[in-house]
Amino acid sequence: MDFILNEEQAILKGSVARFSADLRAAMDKKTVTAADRWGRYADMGLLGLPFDEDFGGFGGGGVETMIVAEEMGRHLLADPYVPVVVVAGRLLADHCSEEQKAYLLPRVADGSLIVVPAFGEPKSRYSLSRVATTAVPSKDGFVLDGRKAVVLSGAAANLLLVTARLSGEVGDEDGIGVFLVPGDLPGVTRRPVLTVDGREAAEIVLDGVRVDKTAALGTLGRGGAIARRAEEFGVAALAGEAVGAMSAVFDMTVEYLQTRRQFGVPIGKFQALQHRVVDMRVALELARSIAAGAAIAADLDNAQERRRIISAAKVQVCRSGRYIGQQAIQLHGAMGMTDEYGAGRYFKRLLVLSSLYGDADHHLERFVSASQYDEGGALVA
Amino acid sequence: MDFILNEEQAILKGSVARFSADLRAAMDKKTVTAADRWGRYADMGLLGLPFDEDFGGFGGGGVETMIVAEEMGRHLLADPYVPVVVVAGRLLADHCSEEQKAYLLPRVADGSLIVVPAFGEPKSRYSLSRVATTAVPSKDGFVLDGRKAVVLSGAAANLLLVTARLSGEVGDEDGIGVFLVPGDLPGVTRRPVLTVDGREAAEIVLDGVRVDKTAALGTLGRGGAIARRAEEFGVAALAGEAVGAMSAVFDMTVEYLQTRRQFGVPIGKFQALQHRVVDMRVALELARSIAAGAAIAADLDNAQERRRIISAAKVQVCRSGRYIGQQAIQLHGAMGMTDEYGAGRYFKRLLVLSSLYGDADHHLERFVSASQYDEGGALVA
Amino acid sequence: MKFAFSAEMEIFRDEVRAFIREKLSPETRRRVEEGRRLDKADYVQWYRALHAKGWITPGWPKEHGGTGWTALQRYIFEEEVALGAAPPVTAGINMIGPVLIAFGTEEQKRKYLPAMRQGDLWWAQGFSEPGSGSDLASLATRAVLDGDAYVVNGTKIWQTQAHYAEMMFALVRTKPDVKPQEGISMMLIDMKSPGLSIHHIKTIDGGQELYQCFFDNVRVPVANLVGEDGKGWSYAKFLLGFERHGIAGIGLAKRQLNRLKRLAASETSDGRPLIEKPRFRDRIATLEIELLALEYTSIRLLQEGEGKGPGVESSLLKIKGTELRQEIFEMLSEVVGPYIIPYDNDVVRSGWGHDEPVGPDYAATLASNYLDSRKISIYGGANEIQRNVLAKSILGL
Amino acid sequence: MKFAFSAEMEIFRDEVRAFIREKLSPETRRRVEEGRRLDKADYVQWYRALHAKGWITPGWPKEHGGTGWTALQRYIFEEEVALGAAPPVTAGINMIGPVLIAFGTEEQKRKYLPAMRQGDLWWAQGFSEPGSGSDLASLATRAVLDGDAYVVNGTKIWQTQAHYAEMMFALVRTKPDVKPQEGISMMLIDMKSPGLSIHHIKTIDGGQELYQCFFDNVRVPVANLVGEDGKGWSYAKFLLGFERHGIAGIGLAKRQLNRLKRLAASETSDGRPLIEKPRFRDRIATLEIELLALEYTSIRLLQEGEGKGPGVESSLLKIKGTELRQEIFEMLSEVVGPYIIPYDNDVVRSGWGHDEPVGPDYAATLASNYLDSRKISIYGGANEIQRNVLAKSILGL
Repeated sequence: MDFILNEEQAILKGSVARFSADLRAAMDKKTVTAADRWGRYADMGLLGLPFDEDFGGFGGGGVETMIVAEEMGRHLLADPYVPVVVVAGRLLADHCSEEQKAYLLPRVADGSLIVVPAFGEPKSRYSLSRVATTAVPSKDGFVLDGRKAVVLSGAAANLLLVTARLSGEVGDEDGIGVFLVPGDLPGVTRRPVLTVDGREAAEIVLDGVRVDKTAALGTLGRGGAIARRAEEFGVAALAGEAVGAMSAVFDMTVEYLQTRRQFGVPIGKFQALQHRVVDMRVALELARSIAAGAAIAADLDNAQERRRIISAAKVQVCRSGRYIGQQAIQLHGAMGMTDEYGAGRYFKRLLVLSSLYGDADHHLERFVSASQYDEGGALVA
Repeated sequence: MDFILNEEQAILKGSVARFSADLRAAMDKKTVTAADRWGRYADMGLLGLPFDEDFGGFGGGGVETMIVAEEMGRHLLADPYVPVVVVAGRLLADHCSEEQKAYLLPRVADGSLIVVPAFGEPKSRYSLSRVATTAVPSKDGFVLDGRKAVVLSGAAANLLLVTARLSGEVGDEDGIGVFLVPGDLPGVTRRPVLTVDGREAAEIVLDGVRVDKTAALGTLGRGGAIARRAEEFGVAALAGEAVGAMSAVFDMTVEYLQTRRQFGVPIGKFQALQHRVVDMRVALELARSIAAGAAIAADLDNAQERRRIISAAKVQVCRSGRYIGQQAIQLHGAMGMTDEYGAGRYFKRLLVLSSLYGDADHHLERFVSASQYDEGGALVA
Repeated sequence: MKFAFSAEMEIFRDEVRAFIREKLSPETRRRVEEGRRLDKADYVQWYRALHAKGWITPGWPKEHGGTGWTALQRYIFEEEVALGAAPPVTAGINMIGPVLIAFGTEEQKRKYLPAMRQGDLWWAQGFSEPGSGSDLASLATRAVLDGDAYVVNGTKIWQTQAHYAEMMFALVRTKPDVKPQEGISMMLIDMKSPGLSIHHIKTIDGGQELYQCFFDNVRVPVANLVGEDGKGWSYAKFLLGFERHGIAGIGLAKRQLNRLKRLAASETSDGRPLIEKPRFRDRIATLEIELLALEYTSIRLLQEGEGKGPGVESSLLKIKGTELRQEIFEMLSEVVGPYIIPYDNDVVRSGWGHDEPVGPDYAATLASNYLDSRKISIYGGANEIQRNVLAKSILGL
Repeated sequence: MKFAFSAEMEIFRDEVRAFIREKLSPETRRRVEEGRRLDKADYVQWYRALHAKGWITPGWPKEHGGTGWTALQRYIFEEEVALGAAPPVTAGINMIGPVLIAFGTEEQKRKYLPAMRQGDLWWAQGFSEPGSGSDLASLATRAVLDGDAYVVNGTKIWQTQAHYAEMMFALVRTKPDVKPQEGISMMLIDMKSPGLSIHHIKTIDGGQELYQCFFDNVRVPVANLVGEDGKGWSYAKFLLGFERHGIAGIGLAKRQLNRLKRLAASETSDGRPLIEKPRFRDRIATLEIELLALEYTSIRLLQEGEGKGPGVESSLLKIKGTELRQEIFEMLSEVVGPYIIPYDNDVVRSGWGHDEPVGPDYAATLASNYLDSRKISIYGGANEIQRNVLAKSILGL
């Protein structure tokens, strides 16, 4: 493994870091709207990052999107970069027709089109194959019926990537399609809800929604695998975002321990708190390394190895994130419980990130199933 | 729950504590043999503790045997009290004929007869129903063939309580018998091995061993349940023994922290070590309480409730014991790694106790299966 | 040693349970069970009921309206109150009440104790300051004698429900030139005093419970001094060390663990009840075992300490009790899967009303409860301080 | 950032692997894999092979026989050596070697370095004393100059394999009246010196590795002083801070985790392979994930630090690496069920020989390995000290 950024990546990291810090400052001054922010991402070229140059992009891979996500996490930028650019963006780039790509990708890249994955359902938990929403073939295309749950930025999106079942039973791996559904199509009802980290999600009802044939992306019936592959890119990026958030709240905690005085000394002088900070730092470094590993692995062709590393990263990031977030609050004392102080905002973001695209238990299961060994204990490829 | 010892129990505890301390001192001076020690237990009346007065006993229950076991644990008395008196003793008292009891129990109580359970087999792990040893009915009784594994004091014992299969497959709950087998019977081969805590166990081969009809104890075919019930008494007593050992090694660690000086102060002045000691104390108190609960529960008629509490106790005691033992070594530093210093001896005893009669994973399984809930979350009796 | 409590204790438990079932408003019970925030009315209704029964001040001496219960009875009472989803008793009753009984003037007793017994008088606690948290002895709020009153200047922070409080019991510095602990006095301050203002502090769960209080030349009559001038520190220690039989929060933990099991039976994963998944079931079982061990520890220490008053064991129970409850709340934040993400502060307070719930209706409060749970290892003496206290008693260094 | 190492590095890895496969005695390999104790012959055979290949002192400057490898090559080498079940290199080569190269006299270099490169010269480390463990600066062993020699009195403890050692590098106090650190010198002591006696210390696993050394007027020639009198403390810091690329023990952890999985596949529970039980499998998976994260951390910190020398990161790697390996050894103590209980010290050393094994043959060393594993968080700077060091670098307080 080579963890050193190449020159282009290092330049990207530097410019995204400056960009994100500036954007945070503007948000704190309330001088930018969500639309302004999205426009700035577009201007920076970040929204087309994973696309080919032909489509207004830069051909970035897992490492590049992780770099962006990490800085967003560090500065708590409240924008749906990962769902739109990484998950939906990669899915579109990999499964649209050339014609669709020519239309869609430049619009995602310039910020005029917000497209989000709508894979989850009220009873699906984190499974992408427990799809009860149905897609019934019609003369010109398909009719979609069902419900989609906790769709991040689902109300703001112009386009939804909806998984729906063409055949088989709920839970079957096969028989699922991915459909492009404009958010304002007749029969689409979107109910916006706030999220615990102050963003927006939507519960979506699809009631006899008619889409044409070209709305079905990729190999028909393989939608579970298609969604899962796109979500893998998302998990790898999220892991980076979580590392950014952990890193920021860790720094904040260190500074608090250096400056908060009790009993005549900075409280960072107390050995029990010192050792806690060390354990937080260990948790942070483990998460940082494996998130980087996941970003690299996201582009691997070997599906088993890729899944194994990405799921390992999510497990570690969930655990490190819980620990670092909880200890950050604890070490800030009562101050950590106040909304005004920033630690709590990172804590809430980390809570969302620990659930999004599968929690630690879910990914532990995926890790185990991707880890098959021979009798000598060697990983079977 | 009432955790206060009654007057008789308090007197028993006091006299066993003095007795155990004296015996430990004699052992340290090497002035007593194993046979001497066993004789002293008999003289104290401890070997007949659970038996009715008619048979030379005191009618003691789970609490009384826990009291004895705890003091033995505290002073690291290396005698097979729990296997002989608690597990085998209770099994004999509950399942022998009156005639057998009249012969056997007074002899166990006076120390002239050492009888031990031989339930485990090379492939049985902690299950009492994975019995591959066979008992084939013959004209006068049964012929036993098979192997018994890690039988504590199996080489020293006069009598073995052997589980053997009468019918069914390995793993079946039914079809198992418990047989009284004299250790010197033709066909019985005993291979003694040392144990990690410096005691003795035996691997036993039964090769065409002929026993008569009266050797079969209790309801024929229900040997799995019979052995399990006896082992429950053993687990409850072991939990007490482990608490005694934890308690002693905890005290030893506290004293070390108070007296060992580095950097000009007793090392117990360092906050990180102080907090470690607190966590050890918490682990100890949890183990102590639930071990007491298990001792009380050992005499309950409600099998589900009994099993639930006893298995919970073993899980907690295993976890507390590992933690306290490991931290005791760590806080003693290099000194903790030396055989001469006592912490390591407690550590090794705790290792044995964590395995004996089922480890934490095994009892977690039993706890879960004994905990069935209704939809409101209430325990279903 | 015996399994189960005595028959008298079981009769007593049944009596407490029946009382709660009968007298606690079903609406309040539902709110507590669902993890919603309470209004003042929820508390008042319950306090009135407790007062009518004579059960509102069980910890006070009998002659001042206490119940005369044994420590075990108080433990059972507190467990049942928590299991029955009743609101907690105000801090005033368990904190300043015993102090006034022990050290207050006759006038103070006459004026405050009966009102507290009726559940009408709400107190704010005025100990912490922005610069004085764990290190309370460094507090800087000053009180200068001026005729028949002290003039108080400074600020106090982390008052729970100060907007309901009529009075505050506060620690203030009356002597600047002595050892820090010796210059502190305790006084009773009318929350409507001129110059006293309160400022709401929003918490991470969106809650409205916490306040900061500012004192700008607030005049406090000399008659409101508790005990002697300069002895406030010892009264505070008396108050903080006051017997807390339920400090491990066994009843609270049991109620949340039952909630967790109920939700895990209702939620599905890959089409099976989540509670049947070995991974999730094992984690619950581990919590159950620790809770059982902690429950037995609570009862055992109580029985061993009967008549001796509280020891450092309360630190042990606080540490393990809070950590265990936090683990339960953490699992509660995982049980509903992605439905932990939606969050509406109004719904946390009042439920979905006529709207269709987003996800299962029980999901709406889980994130709030998880966030809020992080405070329990901080408030009432942070667990780090509790560990210091316990270490000192073990090591004596 | 790229998946996998460069092709050159993979070729290098293959070369190392082939070398180990070819040159390491199969008997030694088997002993290491089975967790048995090694004899001196095991080490000597391997050191000779390393010497012949020129790979015995990779960390030394090239002109003194170093390999000139990059940090990553050294990491790969150390990982392969551990995975390949080769014995570790002696403390002398990685500790006193670099000190002599940097601060030794020409005569010392001539006398000791070639012998060390041949794997013939064994060193004992003489730092700790019974009263000076973590607080090394308090050491009390004295050396008084008497003509052309220092006369040494006192005792040193925790020497590993002192019975094999020809020499000791020791810290002794030569100046009693200055600041503790400033009065310490480093000297090279012949283990056969009159007045030097060694005493075996038995460890909890029954091992024979540790010793205490006593000095009764031991004469040490002035020529054996390292560097300047009174500068021993700074040489010790130089030595302890010397680059340790493999400090996380990734190769060791991987080998033990593979052993655990192999045994868990071989053992059965209720008739099924233990590794298929979700409870046991999940615990292994958790260790695997942490090991993967730690492996990546080792490599990342190495790459980030290339050319900068070791930082406080080595403390981080030591802490997590030792704790993780201890967890693996703890699971290894559970994998064979009741067969963790039998224990024969001779069998731990030499195997069952012609006897039929008691239980599975792989069970005999597991208890010994578990007991022995407790030392890794104590030796080489206890993890508490590592945490102090790391905290200081983070907080700067």
